[in-house]
Amino acid sequence: MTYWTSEDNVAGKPGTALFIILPTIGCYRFRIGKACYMCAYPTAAPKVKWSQEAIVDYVREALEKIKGKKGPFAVRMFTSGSFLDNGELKPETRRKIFELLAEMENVEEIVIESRSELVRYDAVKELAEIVPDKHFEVAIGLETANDDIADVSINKGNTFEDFVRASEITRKAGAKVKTYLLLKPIFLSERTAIEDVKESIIKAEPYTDTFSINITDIQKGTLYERLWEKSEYRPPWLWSAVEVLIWAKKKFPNKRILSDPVGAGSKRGPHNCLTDYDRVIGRAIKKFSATQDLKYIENLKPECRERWSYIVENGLLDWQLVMW
Amino acid sequence: MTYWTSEDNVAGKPGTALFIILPTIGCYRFRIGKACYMCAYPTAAPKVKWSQEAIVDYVREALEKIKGKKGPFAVRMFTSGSFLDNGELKPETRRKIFELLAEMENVEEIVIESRSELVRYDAVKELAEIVPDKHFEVAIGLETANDDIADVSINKGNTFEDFVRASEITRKAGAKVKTYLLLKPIFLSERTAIEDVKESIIKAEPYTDTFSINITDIQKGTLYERLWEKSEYRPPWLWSAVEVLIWAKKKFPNKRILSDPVGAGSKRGPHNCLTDYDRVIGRAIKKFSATQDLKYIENLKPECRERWSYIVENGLLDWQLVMW
Amino acid sequence: MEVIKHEGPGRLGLVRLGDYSFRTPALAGVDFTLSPFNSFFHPSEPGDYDFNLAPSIPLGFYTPAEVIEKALGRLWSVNYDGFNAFYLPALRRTEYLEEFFKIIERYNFEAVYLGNSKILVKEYRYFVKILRELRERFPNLMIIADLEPFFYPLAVYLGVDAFDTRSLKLYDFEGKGFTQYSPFLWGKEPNSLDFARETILLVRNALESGKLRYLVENLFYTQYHAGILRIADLEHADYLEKYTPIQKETVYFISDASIRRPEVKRWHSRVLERFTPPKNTELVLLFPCSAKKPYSFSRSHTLYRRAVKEALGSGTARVHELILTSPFGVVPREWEWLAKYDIVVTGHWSEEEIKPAAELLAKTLEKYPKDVPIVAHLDEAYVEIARLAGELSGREIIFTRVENGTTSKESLNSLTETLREFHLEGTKEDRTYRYFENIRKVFDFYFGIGAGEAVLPDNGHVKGSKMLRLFVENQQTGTFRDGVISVTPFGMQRIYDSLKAYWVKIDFDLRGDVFAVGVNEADERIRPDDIVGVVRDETVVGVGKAVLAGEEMIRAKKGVAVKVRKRA
Amino acid sequence: MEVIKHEGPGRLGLVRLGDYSFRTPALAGVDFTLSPFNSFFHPSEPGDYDFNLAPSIPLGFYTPAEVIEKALGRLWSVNYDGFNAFYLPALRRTEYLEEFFKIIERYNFEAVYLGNSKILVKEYRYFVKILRELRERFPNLMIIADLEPFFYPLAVYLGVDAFDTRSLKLYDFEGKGFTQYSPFLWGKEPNSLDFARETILLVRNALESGKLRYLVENLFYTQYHAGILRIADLEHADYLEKYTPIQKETVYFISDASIRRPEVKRWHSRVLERFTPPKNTELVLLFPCSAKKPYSFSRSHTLYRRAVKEALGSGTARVHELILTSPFGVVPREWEWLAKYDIVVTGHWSEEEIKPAAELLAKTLEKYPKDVPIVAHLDEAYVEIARLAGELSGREIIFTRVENGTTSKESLNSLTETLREFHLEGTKEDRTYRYFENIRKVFDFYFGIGAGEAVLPDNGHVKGSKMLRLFVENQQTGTFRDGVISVTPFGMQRIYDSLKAYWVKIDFDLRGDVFAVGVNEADERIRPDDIVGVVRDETVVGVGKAVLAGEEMIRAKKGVAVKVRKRA
Repeated sequence: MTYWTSEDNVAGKPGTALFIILPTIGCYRFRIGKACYMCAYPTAAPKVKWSQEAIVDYVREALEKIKGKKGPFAVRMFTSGSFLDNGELKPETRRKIFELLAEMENVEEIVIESRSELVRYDAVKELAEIVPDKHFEVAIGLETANDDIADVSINKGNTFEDFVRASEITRKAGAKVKTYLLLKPIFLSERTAIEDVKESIIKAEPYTDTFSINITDIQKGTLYERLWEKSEYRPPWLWSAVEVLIWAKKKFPNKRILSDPVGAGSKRGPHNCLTDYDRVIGRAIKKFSATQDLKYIENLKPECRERWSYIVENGLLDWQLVMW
Repeated sequence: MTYWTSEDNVAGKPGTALFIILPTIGCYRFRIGKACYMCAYPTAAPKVKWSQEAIVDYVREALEKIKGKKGPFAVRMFTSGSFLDNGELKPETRRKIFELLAEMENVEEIVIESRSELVRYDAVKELAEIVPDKHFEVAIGLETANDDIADVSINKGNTFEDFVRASEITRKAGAKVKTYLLLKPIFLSERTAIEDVKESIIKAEPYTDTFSINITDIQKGTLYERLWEKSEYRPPWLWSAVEVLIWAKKKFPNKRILSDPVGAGSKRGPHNCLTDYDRVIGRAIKKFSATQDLKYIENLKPECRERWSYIVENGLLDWQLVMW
Repeated sequence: MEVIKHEGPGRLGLVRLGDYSFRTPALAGVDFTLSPFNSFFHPSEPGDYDFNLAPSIPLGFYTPAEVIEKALGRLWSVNYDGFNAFYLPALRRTEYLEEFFKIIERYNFEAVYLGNSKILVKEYRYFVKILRELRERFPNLMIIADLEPFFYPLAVYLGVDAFDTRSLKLYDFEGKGFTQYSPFLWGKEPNSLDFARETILLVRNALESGKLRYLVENLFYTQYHAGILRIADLEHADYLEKYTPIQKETVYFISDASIRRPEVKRWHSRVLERFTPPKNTELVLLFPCSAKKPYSFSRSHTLYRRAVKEALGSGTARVHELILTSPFGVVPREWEWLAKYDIVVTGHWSEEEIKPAAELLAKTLEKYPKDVPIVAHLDEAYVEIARLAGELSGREIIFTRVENGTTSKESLNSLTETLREFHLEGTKEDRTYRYFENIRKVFDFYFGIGAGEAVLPDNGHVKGSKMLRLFVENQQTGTFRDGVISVTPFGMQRIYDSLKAYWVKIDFDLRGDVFAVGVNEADERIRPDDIVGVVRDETVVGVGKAVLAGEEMIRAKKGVAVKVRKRA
Repeated sequence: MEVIKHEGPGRLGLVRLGDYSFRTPALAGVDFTLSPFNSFFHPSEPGDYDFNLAPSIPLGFYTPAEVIEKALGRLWSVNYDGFNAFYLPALRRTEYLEEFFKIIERYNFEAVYLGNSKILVKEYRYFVKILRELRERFPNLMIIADLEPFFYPLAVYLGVDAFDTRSLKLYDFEGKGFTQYSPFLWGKEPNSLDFARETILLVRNALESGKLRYLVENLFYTQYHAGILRIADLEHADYLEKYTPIQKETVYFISDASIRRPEVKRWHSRVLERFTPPKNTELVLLFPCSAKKPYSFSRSHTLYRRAVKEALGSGTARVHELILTSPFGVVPREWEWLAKYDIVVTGHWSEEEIKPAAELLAKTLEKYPKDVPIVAHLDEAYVEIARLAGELSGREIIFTRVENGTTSKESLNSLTETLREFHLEGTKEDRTYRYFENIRKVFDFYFGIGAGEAVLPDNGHVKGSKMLRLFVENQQTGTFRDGVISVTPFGMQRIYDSLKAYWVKIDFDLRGDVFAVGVNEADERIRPDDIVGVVRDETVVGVGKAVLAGEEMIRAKKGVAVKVRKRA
């Protein structure tokens, strides 16, 4: 359980985001043995169950970090599950948290996360009404608009239809929709992975205010990790991320296209050839994300790019990348 | 024991040679265990000792083959040893044989063979006087003018000095000298072998009327055969023989330069690449030998010659020619 | 794909694509074109390629059951029209292979792309198992894998027909040049595709000249090579043997893996199953092998023969000789023509050579009546083999006194002295019988016990001196020359009637060769290059040379199964 | 020639010729120039070559004594002025070698051209023997042979430094292109010199990275390769071992020849000669190896440890553990850091692996007092090894009941149950003693029994946690970290005083490195890369790393013998 701040895009402008991991019990899908294949977040949920009051206190403590400081700030709350899941957070708790936020003028953007089937009109509306002049987004893990991938490669338990419904509810309730997409689920070549994100963006765009491209990094104890250990899966190339971001921003200049490449340049995270330059690219992506300015990612040095192009053009699969 | 005729040079002109192998007991060096390393002739000596009369009868029988035929004929008598060795042929027997020859007008050339230390003035003179108007040659196996090779590679038991002495005796006694040289004793590279014959010709030329270049062929039961079997020795290339003959004839146009490449084109005899053309070259050498006309060997097709040149130029040893 | 020639499961093949055809082993991108991987999730239509990969899901080798099942359901839903190549994800859970095989069968694919091959090759057992199942189930399927050139010989030997070359380029990017010693040592010049091309030509070359097994067993580039070959030899010996042609040329035993060659396995089982001692045997003699083959032509065996003759005279015709050797173990004298091999002789015998030889000898000795004495004229490790065999079989073996080698004067004397104790008398009938037996046993080797009797019964005749022609009632049954045989349709009919062996059944009029598609049934004992009888309605209508193994002829649907030599 | 680095008798060398120098292994005609063969019968003067062959007589390998003697007399008469290379005819009658060696010695040749090498290579025994004699007698002599590139790795490994390339051109004339599979398969493009050049670079490369033995043992191109390596391994194991550097990197055992590697021989003899059980041992435990090294870090060994602890508690400090493995045989727990290897695991153990392991185990068990019980927690082939060892040593071994592998619940329970029968009590002293012993044994491995005591006696001290520093009376003797050690001059002095081991004697003031020419005497146990003490007047004046083997330092006249790391 922790919170931190980071330079980021706040309601369209460069600003600072405060990330708060709420110590809830985590995703119910995980608890019933149907977790997403790439996800180990719920294993980070607290061993001891926190009382709802303690959770509110925790948020209060976190907000101290930005209190009175110069904004704009975004507050992004993650729960290793769904903010809108009553099993994780009671409606009362959610309200209290939002009331704390409503008081803070320097907070211009609020993001909560929820699985799509947990998005209910009343719950969203209630919260939206507490923070009427803030940019309030409900982030939904669509991951892909392809239902087959969602099932075979992710075990999402949701369909694109579910997402559309959740998005409509959210908007109708007065909030905005942030859509998470996963760059490179398993059983996809680098090429198909890029294709899949692009198609997903096109399909989800009417229902989306902000896209967040999540680039696979290997979490402990997951199926992704097992395949990765055996060299059957490779996290995506940073070049793929760059390609997707540029394409998306150009295609939909008015949408926010965010991405925080966790673990960029490490074996478990997105990487190119694991040289120092990988980290430079990682930082450039963050910079683009914060500013929405393509210049940060359009003029990168093409280190290792030829190899990537080759792999993408020829549709090589990850096991084909194994070398002696 | 056998006799045969063959086209050959007779006292300088093309003619026919009658070869007679006399059934004597063979070379005394062989009997005392000091045979030349390449030589197995004495193993062909008759198992039963022939009487001296029987030997004369045998010659008489052989001569029937040319009696009354049109010459010119040369009669070349080989004994698997020395004609002048009293242990092989009694003086009386030699005389009888020469008397038979003296009667034959169509015989213009007579050749006998002897180791040099067995060449005695009286013995030669006696025979020379029986055939005063015939070309009478005593053939001496010098093999090489290099005493070290004669010892190490041939086990000859004679030196160049011995040869010179024998030559002087022969000439003084009224006969001519035919000098046998061995092309490629063991422990010589192709290159050294050629060099050795050339040097030997230069050194022996003042004491020689006819050179006969004997090209090594592998005889059964010899040290040569043992080394050859293990690929440590290769009989000389026909190109080497051709090279030596051309050089010798050009250098000493007035000397007879003979060569009968026994087994040419077979593994055990001189050969190039063991193609059919090897036999063509073998026949060309015989033709040159009979006619002394260089045209027969100067215009051969250079089949396999490049390889030979390379081996000679680089002084490769025979074991280096082993291939997979 | 049609099979043209076998060497073990490896084969030279011919693939016909409309008016274009090419030989295998082959390379994608060189010999034929292959579409990129086609994702089920974002599928492509068939394109302008020789082989179009159908949409598939590239499951990992370690994919758990739950996910495999999700994928399988979807793969059954694909419209496979226009696709001729199937991407088969290699799975550790081989129980699911059958499901994929059903798809392949149902849609009649011409090629299979073996997924995860770079992972699979490190899983010795699975690599062999999966390849085998695929190969045996679909003899005409072209199997494509993606492996480095240093795996080509091994992969081809075990059944891969073609290689994808696209991933090789990654080595070029890394600046790793393939060398003869890769993956131990790399060069600096990118050369991947050239190297692959060269290698595949050489592998093809090796197949053509029957040298593939050499390459495989003598060039262990990685521990995976050694491990895979060991698994194949030990756990899939029948798979390798089944497709290994009847040995014609000398086999060179070079590495330790040589003693596990299919030819060795086959020899051992043929001695056990197809050798019976001549009926008039009253004494068994054991001799060591000689470097020269056949042994009879060697100096040592000439000396033994002389010593035996001296001691036993006419009784020699009642002696039977067995020769001990590694790794063939036991060679009955009549089969010495067939034991063509050469082995590294350093004087050091390994346990792995001694034990199997002794076991085979023990079982062979049991074929002789209990009262037939056994005399061994052996030295060194051979003695060890014989002693062990004696123990195993419970038969007493009399050893001659061998000093300074088996061919020394003393040793040969001891052989003669030892044999003098036995008073054997051989008649003229014994000699004729043995003359016939020498010929018969070779037929037994090729077709089973009784085949010799069939082509040369007691009332049969032998004509000729070098090339022997065999007759029964004035009709020729076959020929024999230095262990090389031929059989006439009449001879084959006699073999068929008495043994029911080496037949290929058809039900049409035999005109030219027999194609696989026309084979109804075939004797499963048939190996490539065997002489076989083409049978219709219990009548041998022709004799020919098998191109495929018996089992394979039945499954295969393309290509020639039997090259017919003579029609009845 | 100076030796820069060893891998077995093979070496990387540096040849200095005036201002020109080159590295070996090298090629004549590429790296240096070499005169054509110079015949004694028609000799040439020295020419403008890096190496001028003195006049010689190219006797055949099979030349009889009489002829050799004729030739020898003449060779003594040659004027060798201006010639630096000697053509040595390789002779089957090796009794004459000495005469030739005298000439080489007398005239101080820098290189020897090994005559008849293409014949010799087919004579396994003689090839190794002649090379060895030459190599050991003249460590600074460059040995030139004429062989095909596929022999380069093997020939270099056994001691050849350079190759004549002139005869290779014959392959070009024949249209035979060398391939990675030659001599089995040839290409059509002439490429002999290029191929030779490439190959020699790769061999050099292999030597540099310690991979030469791999190439040799995994690429058996011909039966001669297999035969020669087998002879070298079995009959000249000491020759190979002597120059094999102390193992630093993981050894990969790939082929059957791997189990005859010098490292394996060395390990076996070190267990026999340099391992003593801790004095407080009251129980011996036998465990199987694990794929992960060191074994302690593996899952299985963690489970064993837990079970042992559970049963014996503090008594664990009186247990001593031996791990069984192939091909190292037995690894005492303290040496697990040193047993770095990886092996093909297919589950099939050969007789050649089982027997030596059992023999070593038997001898190791004899090191423990007769009344110390032995408990084995093993399965499969390991059981066989332990049983055999039990028989051989006459020691009773108690086997736990293992089912479904040694790490199954039942098996681990059985281990605990079995151990509970023994009531061992360990004190704090036992624990400290064992902590010291863990360190000492590693020093014993490197320098002999007692070295550990010398650097860490009972009154010694250990400081640090990861990198342990060892002290005696406040003076550091060395360090220890995960089995990697270093020794200070003071520590080396203590080792020298108590063991007289691993010393190199000089009689001059030590400034930089010790050159071979300056070595008076050296411990013959020294191997390349060993830590050695430089001793002057019984005082260790420095500690360094050996470049050459001990014996070689004495004979060699050029190059660095010891790289000095620290002066006293």
